[in-house]
Amino acid sequence: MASYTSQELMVTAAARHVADGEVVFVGMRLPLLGFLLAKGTHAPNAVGIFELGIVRDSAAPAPILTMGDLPNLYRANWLADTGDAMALLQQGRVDLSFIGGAQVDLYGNLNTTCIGDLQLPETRLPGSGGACDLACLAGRHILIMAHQRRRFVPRVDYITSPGYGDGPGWRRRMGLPRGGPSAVITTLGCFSFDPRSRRMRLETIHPGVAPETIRSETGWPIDLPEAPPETTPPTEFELKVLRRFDPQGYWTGRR
Amino acid sequence: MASYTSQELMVTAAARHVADGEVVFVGMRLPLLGFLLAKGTHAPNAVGIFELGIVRDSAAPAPILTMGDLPNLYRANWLADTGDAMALLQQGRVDLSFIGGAQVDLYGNLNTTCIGDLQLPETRLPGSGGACDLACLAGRHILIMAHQRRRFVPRVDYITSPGYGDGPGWRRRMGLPRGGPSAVITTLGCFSFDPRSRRMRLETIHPGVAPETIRSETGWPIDLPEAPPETTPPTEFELKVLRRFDPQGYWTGRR
Amino acid sequence: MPAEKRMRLDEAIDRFVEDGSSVALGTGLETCIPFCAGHEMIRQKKQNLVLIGPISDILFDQLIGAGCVRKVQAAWVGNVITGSGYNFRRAYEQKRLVVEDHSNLTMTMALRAGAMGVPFMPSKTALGSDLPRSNPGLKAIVCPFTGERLMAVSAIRPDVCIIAVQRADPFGNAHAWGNLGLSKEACLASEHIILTAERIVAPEVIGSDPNRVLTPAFRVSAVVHEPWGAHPSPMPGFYNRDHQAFLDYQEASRTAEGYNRWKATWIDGVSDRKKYVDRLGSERIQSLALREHLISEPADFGY
Amino acid sequence: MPAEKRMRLDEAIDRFVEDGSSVALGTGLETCIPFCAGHEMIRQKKQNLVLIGPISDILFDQLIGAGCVRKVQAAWVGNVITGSGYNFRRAYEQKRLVVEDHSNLTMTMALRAGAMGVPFMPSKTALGSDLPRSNPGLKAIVCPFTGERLMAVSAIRPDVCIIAVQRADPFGNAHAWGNLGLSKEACLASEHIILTAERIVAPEVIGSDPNRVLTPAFRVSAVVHEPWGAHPSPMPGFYNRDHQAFLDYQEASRTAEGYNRWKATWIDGVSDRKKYVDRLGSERIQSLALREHLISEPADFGY
Repeated sequence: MASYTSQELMVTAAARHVADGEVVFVGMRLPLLGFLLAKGTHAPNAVGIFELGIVRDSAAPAPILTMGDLPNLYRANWLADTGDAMALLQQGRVDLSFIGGAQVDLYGNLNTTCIGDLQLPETRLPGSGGACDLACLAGRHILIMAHQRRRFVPRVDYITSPGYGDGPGWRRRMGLPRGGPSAVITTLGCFSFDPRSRRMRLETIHPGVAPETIRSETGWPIDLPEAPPETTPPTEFELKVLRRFDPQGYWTGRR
Repeated sequence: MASYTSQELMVTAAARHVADGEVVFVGMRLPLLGFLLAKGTHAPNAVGIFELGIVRDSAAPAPILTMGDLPNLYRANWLADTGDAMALLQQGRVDLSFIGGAQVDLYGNLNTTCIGDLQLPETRLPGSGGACDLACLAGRHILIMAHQRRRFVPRVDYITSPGYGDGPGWRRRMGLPRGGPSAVITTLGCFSFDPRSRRMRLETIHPGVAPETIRSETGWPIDLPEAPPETTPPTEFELKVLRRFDPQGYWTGRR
Repeated sequence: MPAEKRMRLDEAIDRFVEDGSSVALGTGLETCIPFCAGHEMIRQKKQNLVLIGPISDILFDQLIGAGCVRKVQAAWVGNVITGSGYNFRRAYEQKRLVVEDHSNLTMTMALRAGAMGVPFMPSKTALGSDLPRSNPGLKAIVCPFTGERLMAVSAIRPDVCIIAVQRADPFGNAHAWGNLGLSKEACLASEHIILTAERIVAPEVIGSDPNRVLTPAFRVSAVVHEPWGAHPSPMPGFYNRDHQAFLDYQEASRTAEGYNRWKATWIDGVSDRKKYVDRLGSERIQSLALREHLISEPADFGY
Repeated sequence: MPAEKRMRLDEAIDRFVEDGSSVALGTGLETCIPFCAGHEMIRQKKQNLVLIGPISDILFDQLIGAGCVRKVQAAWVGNVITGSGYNFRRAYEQKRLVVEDHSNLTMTMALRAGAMGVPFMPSKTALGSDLPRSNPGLKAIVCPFTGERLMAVSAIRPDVCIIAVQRADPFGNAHAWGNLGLSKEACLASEHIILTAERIVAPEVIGSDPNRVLTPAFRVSAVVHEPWGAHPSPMPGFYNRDHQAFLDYQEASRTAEGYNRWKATWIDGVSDRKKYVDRLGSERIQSLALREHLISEPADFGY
């Protein structure tokens, strides 16, 4: 079996959520790689929308570190305004997006604004970017996170990107037209949300991870099955495609 | 003295309202000619904005019958969206515009929607186009009209393009941010609005027109001075420029 | 590989324009009006259409005269260089037609609201006007921040938007240039987009300049090759406006009988656009050709 | 003849950016960020600026580190490929900086409201989020037509907008291409517009393609010829992104002292952009050149 890094496993798991032909609003960093991997494997007809004002249905012709790299503009379907990309999103034309975050809670609310008090924070983070918009308006969105107790908290300090709020019915009450997080992919496992309680639950555990590690790195008492299924590792082909898009291992930890 | 048509006199009078360097939102037909005449004579630096999404600071290189004729796109400063032209207007970047109309009242309210009752009109007219927007949002606007009793009525049947409503303070109460009609140019004379009462008043009478004609063709008791000054006729140069833009006399009645 | 969307115009109209559909047309205002598509709707005897557009020039009048239209949402319906649209007048005055009166700005905001996926957009136009009397989609509101009075404009989301463009590939990627009017908003706001193109080109041609693209291919439902599709309106890069056609139409449409004769010749009497162009004749066609060319300075989209 | 607006960058910044000005920068998000202009503001020791932009990449961080900034209105402040902006963090955590948190969509709507001359625009984003806690320009409202809950976004009207474009003429006509981000809205919304251009060209060049123009010349206050003005961000048609510069900056700015050393070298240590480019060196510069060219298909704007 191929050797792979934790990030490569996460990106692969993320990519597998993209169905062929779906419209994906693609964020920075790992989400960008996940989209490229999906396009290069099982979802060749996926369409990518980028907040810079880019729509493309082919992969960039050369490796890119970020969505603003010129190969990502080359032969795009549309180079337009951010407002045009946001129009497609707000209308409901986006099936799926990926968001990275610093702090998440059991309802999938995400914080990328500040750790601690907003006025006197322990750490000020970069902010929403497009993440709030994706969490509010995409058909579904997937969170990609490092799994650490300080990040997996019972209640985030600041909701940058709404998940299920305080539980069932919250999104509707807030006026959000659709969506919600469908999965969380972490350094330890893959999670989904119980359709009734809207609480995060384990789907698969990454190879070599002990359930106890997940319990201890999660800041709320998370229910775990006795013997959770393992996350399917990346195939040789997936790794090959992934490494074509990230040849230096900049994002996938091989540098 | 040169001979000229009634329309040539009206267009010339309209053009003279354009100060050099002003931004003019240019409408269809006579207003279009008025702008071209001003550019070709005393206001070479006037900038024209057209509702189709065109901004240009030079005259079209060939005669045009309407703003969508391709010479009006040739070497424009900007070919953009109607929304972009409207943004400049709504922001207050437009000094002046011209509007034609079917029915006007003593406060300069203009009707281009229907004569008679809205539900069962005597005549249904084409509607606002951009006229309502210009009347609401330009720094000032000028009406160009045939002067007939059935058109100059005490109260229009429908306000397509607001003038001063029912008098002083009305525009502010309605929420209009600026503007109002500054002049009315008709087949009989040139009119302005009293700054206090906001009622239409005669400024100059066209050569050869009897004051009594104005009184009888105006549907409300209009005050006229004993000996109103005459409208200055078009100069040879103005006629020459004007006829370059309307060589067939399509708009200025020489056909 | 994305899906090919190329089809004949009659197929596209048959598939995507149903009786009762709301259809955005003429969103370039005076240029690039898809007359070919309107004529095909008339030939197919569509019923109860809702027409949406800022200034339709004479295309709306033709559809109304043919009895295809139940309602018009527009800022202006007539004939730009002559004034009245007689079929429009007749139909309204005989209460056969509902009109929702817009201004160009309120129509822009209505389609932009549709495009942005919000139910309304605020404006500062039409305050004090009577437009809200003949348009339930206009309502005065108060700004939640400043307290100022504003005119809210309700979103319009057409079922179909038909756009005449210069060139398209078979997958729905297309270049449009000239003044764009409300075309971008109309495409984004609509459920289906039909493109009629003067030329069909390879994807590489469109991909060489993604800034010239009007709307993303994945939102396009049909691509139709229809040279002279916008005649008598002008098509930048291809042909000038045919003023005579507008004047002739004005004369012909003064009476219902006159319109019907005109329609028998120019719509029912030609089975498709090719036959229409044949009827115009080569001399007429040549008189509309561009005489002065102006080629855009290249831009490099490399890396 | 319209007025010539060409001037040196230091003149343009001196004339149009005052202490306390609100300045929109980096409206292309990741591309065409006018680093040259930010550096000149730092050299001129501007104070109490309000920075406006969606995703500033590291330019906002540099201005904050130099003590020029009182407030930021932004969706994201950091370093796109590495994450944190350390000067931003330090300044905020030490209460030297006010932040109004936007999302990319709320920033788009704020500038679009400014552009359209309305005091707000509605959206369906940020509902349920905490953004209104750190942004008084966001307020939940109810749609006057549908009753649905919406997020109103208050207008932003910057004093100055600075845009890096590919080519401009001396009168303010300019071509911009690539992804355009919020640049159109920012230009329309701003009182003054400064264009920094890779090339100054004759008016005929710009006039050959009026669809490629970002904003009308009559609204432009200054045109500055500044090759490599957007480095290290990419400029479509001219140069690629200099990733190493972003990585180096990340390392350098971990401490205030490190940032000051970096600033002494790359901003205060070079009197203008020409010297900055000299310091980068020809090898570095050449490594960023386009290797694969893609020339746009011509369009004819004739008649």
